Amino acid sequence: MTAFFDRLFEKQARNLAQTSSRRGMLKKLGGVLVGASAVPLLPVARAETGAGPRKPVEQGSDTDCDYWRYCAIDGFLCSCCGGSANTCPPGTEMSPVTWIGTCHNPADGRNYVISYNDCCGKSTCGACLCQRDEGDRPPYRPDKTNDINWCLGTASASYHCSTAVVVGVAFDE
Amino acid sequence: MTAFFDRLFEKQARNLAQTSSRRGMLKKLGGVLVGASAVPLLPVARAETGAGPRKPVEQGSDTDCDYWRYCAIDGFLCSCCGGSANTCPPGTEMSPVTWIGTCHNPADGRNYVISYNDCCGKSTCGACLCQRDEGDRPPYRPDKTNDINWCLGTASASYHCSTAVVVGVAFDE
Amino acid sequence: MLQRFLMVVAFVSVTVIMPGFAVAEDPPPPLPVEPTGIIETLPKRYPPEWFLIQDSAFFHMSDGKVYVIDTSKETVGDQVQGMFNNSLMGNILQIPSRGEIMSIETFHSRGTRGERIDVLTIWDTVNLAPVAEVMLNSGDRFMGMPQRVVLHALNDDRWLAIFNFSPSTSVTLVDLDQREVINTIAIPGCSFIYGNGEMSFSSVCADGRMLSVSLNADGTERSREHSEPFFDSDDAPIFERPARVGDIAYFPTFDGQVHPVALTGAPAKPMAPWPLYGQGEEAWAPSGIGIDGEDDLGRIYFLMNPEANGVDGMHNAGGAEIWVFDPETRKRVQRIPLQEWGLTFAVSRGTEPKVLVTNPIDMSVELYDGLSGDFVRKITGFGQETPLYLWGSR
Amino acid sequence: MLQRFLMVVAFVSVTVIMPGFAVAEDPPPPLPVEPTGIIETLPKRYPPEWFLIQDSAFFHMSDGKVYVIDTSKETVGDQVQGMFNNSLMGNILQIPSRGEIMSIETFHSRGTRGERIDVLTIWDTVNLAPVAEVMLNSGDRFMGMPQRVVLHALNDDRWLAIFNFSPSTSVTLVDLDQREVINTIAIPGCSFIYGNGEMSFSSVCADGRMLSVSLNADGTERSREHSEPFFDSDDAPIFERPARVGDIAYFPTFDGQVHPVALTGAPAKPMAPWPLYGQGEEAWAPSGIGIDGEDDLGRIYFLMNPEANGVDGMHNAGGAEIWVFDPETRKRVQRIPLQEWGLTFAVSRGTEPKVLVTNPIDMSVELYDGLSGDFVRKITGFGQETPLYLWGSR
Repeated sequence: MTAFFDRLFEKQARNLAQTSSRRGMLKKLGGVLVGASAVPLLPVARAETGAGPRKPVEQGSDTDCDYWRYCAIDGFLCSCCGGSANTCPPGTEMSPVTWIGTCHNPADGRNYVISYNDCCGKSTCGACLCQRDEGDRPPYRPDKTNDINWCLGTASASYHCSTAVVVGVAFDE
Repeated sequence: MTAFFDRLFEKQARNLAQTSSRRGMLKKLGGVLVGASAVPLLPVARAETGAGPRKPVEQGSDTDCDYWRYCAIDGFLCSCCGGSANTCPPGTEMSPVTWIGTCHNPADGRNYVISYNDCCGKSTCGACLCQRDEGDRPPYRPDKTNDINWCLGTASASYHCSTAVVVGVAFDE
Repeated sequence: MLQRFLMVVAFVSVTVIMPGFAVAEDPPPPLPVEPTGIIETLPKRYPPEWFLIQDSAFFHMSDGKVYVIDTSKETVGDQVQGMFNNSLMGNILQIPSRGEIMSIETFHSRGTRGERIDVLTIWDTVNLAPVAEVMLNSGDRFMGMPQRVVLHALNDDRWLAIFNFSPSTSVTLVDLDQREVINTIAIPGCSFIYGNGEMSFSSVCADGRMLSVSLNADGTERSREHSEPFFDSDDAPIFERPARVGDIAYFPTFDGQVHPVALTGAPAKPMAPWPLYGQGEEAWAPSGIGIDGEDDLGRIYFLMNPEANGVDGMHNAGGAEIWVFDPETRKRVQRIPLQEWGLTFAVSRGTEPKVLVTNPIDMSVELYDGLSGDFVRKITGFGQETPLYLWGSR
Repeated sequence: MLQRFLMVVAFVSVTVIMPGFAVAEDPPPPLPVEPTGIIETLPKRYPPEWFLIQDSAFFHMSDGKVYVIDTSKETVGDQVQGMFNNSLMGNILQIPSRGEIMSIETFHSRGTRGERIDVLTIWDTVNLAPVAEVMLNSGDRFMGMPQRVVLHALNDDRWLAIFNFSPSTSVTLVDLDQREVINTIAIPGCSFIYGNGEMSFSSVCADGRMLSVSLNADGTERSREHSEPFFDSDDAPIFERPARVGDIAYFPTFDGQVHPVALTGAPAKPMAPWPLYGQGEEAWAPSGIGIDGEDDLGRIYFLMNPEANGVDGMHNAGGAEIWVFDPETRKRVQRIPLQEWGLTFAVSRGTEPKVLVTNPIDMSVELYDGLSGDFVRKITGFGQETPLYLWGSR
């Protein structure tokens, strides 16, 4: 998953072969209105907790663009900015309005609903730009677009970075 | 005359040999208070005009950092920003407060007093960064420093680019 | 030390730079004292070879810049005509009849925090200076990737229509003579502004229909009408960015089709789609940011990606070629293979169209000849960070 | 299409990423629903290996950034602790006793135009959020390359002294408990602020003297005194940026000497200079922006350029090595050859000092061991544009 902006920082490789596959585009997160503690509007099954001896599993690094939760993300990863996959860096504000994606967790075989809450109020973090447009639609589908600045409903419109919060298990389609 | 910022745009050459000679540092212009039409405070002989059949001569390109007038400049060349060596780009304001340098014009063998008026009111032009610190002193010598933002006395403190205006022939020292 | 330095310069100059010139021999008259305070101006109508390069500065969004560039020139000094700022992912629209450039932007009183102000800043093209400002309702304006369909002039260029997304959608009308907002029209479920005559506009809706709103002389709404659905935004989405020739907008689709929509002043009328590639040809698809264009010869342009067709998530990746079509014959009349890769392009006006393309690999812009498809030159080093959107001057 | 994509992912995942895991076999419990709205915090006292990286964003000055970086870590995700903005070539000062970082900055109401506001923004180190703002007289503050001698805490960290340059020079005192300006003291002909006890400060003057101003308990001026001249600002200038150990500031000169100046709370007392290089050694000279540092072992550091000594205009070019001296013995105790080139450096606190250096060739920062001189690691890709000034955390 190679965002073209990575090229700004590693300009060595310039041949088309290396640049023509799955190049990302920079944009911000999109989505449906989800209050910070509201029930998401998409079909979601609340995950059970403490259901047996085995523990919930994930794997991979949350600073890698390939990380499973980032399937529909588009922005700077908060985990490279002083936050984590689901928390904001110090001094920012998490947007209550988000764009929702459905990502597959290969470690347990389930699909999860991921809320891509932006962290706002400081200028762009600038680290770990990650773009994966899976399921993205143009802004005429506000519930499915990540082409716009989702620092909506926050004190500041300044976009800093993006999180990927697990908000539930997705129903099978 | 290689400003280190050039490296941001041409990162190929990285060996120390190429980077250790006359590397410039980015800063802004400095100087003494000179009103837009005031007599400069440094020793200056007003240039005569129309003194004979031959015409005043200069040579070189005013978009090259090596251009003779830029001996004490430090900033983005207005001639690369929609202005020229002695005019500001559209929509900017020329600072009346300047830092003065004395540069040698090889085309006529004379030393000239050059006023480095900044153009202000838009953010940095970003083109043709040129740094030549000849005669520069730390800001404890305000009349000789180019280490500070000389967008003073302008409506906006935003630095855009720098000019190099001939304001007279320098007396011999 | 200064004196010593000057002597060195003089020595070098005389012997290297001016080998034939000796200071002692009858020097020319000295250079005259030059005036200070002179500010350059630009022609009211920019030549066709000038482009507006919208550098949204993705890493420094509050310091976005729009460069005015003469693409016919060889050097940065000759290319750069001027610049103005555009803050926080704004949108612009040049209106040549007014000699003005509209610029929607957002400020906070403390840069990235504090009170938010959304404004329309109006720049005059001669002085590239702000001549007016119209305050907008804070928090309404569309803030996203630059688009051609966010700002639109109506009513003989007397009104500016501004698309809002908060995320509820509406269109604000500004009277450009009076410099004031005259109305805001809700367009629930629909987005963007597609010119549809002087006194109406259309929008594209999530349910696959076009909405058309007609206006009274005072800017109030006269009527609105929805077309039949003509696409499926889940399974067969169109891009919101059409090429436009005359009364027809050509909306490309994620899977390489084109949906023409007639916008004649009457309610928008979607027409039968046609494919951008022939049977048996490689199935490319449009991809990128500024993927759409047209020229004064009536041809339409799309930025095409060889791998995007049928692959989810590839629609913004950019493309390897620009394809040019005659929309009447539905034939591809030109392929423009790009030097490296393209993210965004714009086509100049006139009968010898040039195509300027953002190369996202090195963030330069590259000029191509729209008739021959030939690469002309790379333009870079003018101060740009991320030239996300390009505009041929009007 | 989404479904198809998910199936592809699942296939790839199971067979490649999780070869030993089969979905059908007794899956683990699902991941719990995670809370939203959580904001990270930082320790009140930053560890010694943390640095503040002041990225003045020379190409986007209104969007300057200060990154808090843990230099002991290997990856960007572990290194970046947070960031705050600093607009238009501001200056910062961390005051650990207050758990605050002072930030002087400038805003215009329309980004690059409109009303100008100069403020002291006070950030708390735990939340990296602004906790207070003190309005300053517009247009007074020093706006230039970042410096260590622009902001200084006085009176047991109750006051902040701010150097002004408009271009007339003065020092503004802010009461940090009351969050208000209490006085502005003119220092004509002199510049910058050198700590000199809790209730006085010194400045360096164009005529080669030091000015010392002592203060009353209410912030008014008690007395001032000038030293004898000790340098020639035309022909033998000093840098305004001294290394500092205890009561002595070591001002380097353009030609590779050091002028110690005693700042004991009494009027500043210049002492005899000594050379940074021995007889017969290469005549290097300090050069760069952040050229000065010291450690808790009492050693002083200078960024040295092999070609700057005696060459007009080379004093800001940066250097190839950092030299470390024992100021008591006046001996060089360490050379730190840089990987490529250095523009600015800072030394961490503690008995195992680390040295962080801006490499202006690729705009990364590089960490060196202050005791061994060894290169430790390069830190880059954290979003920086031009990391012009570095600060060891306090």
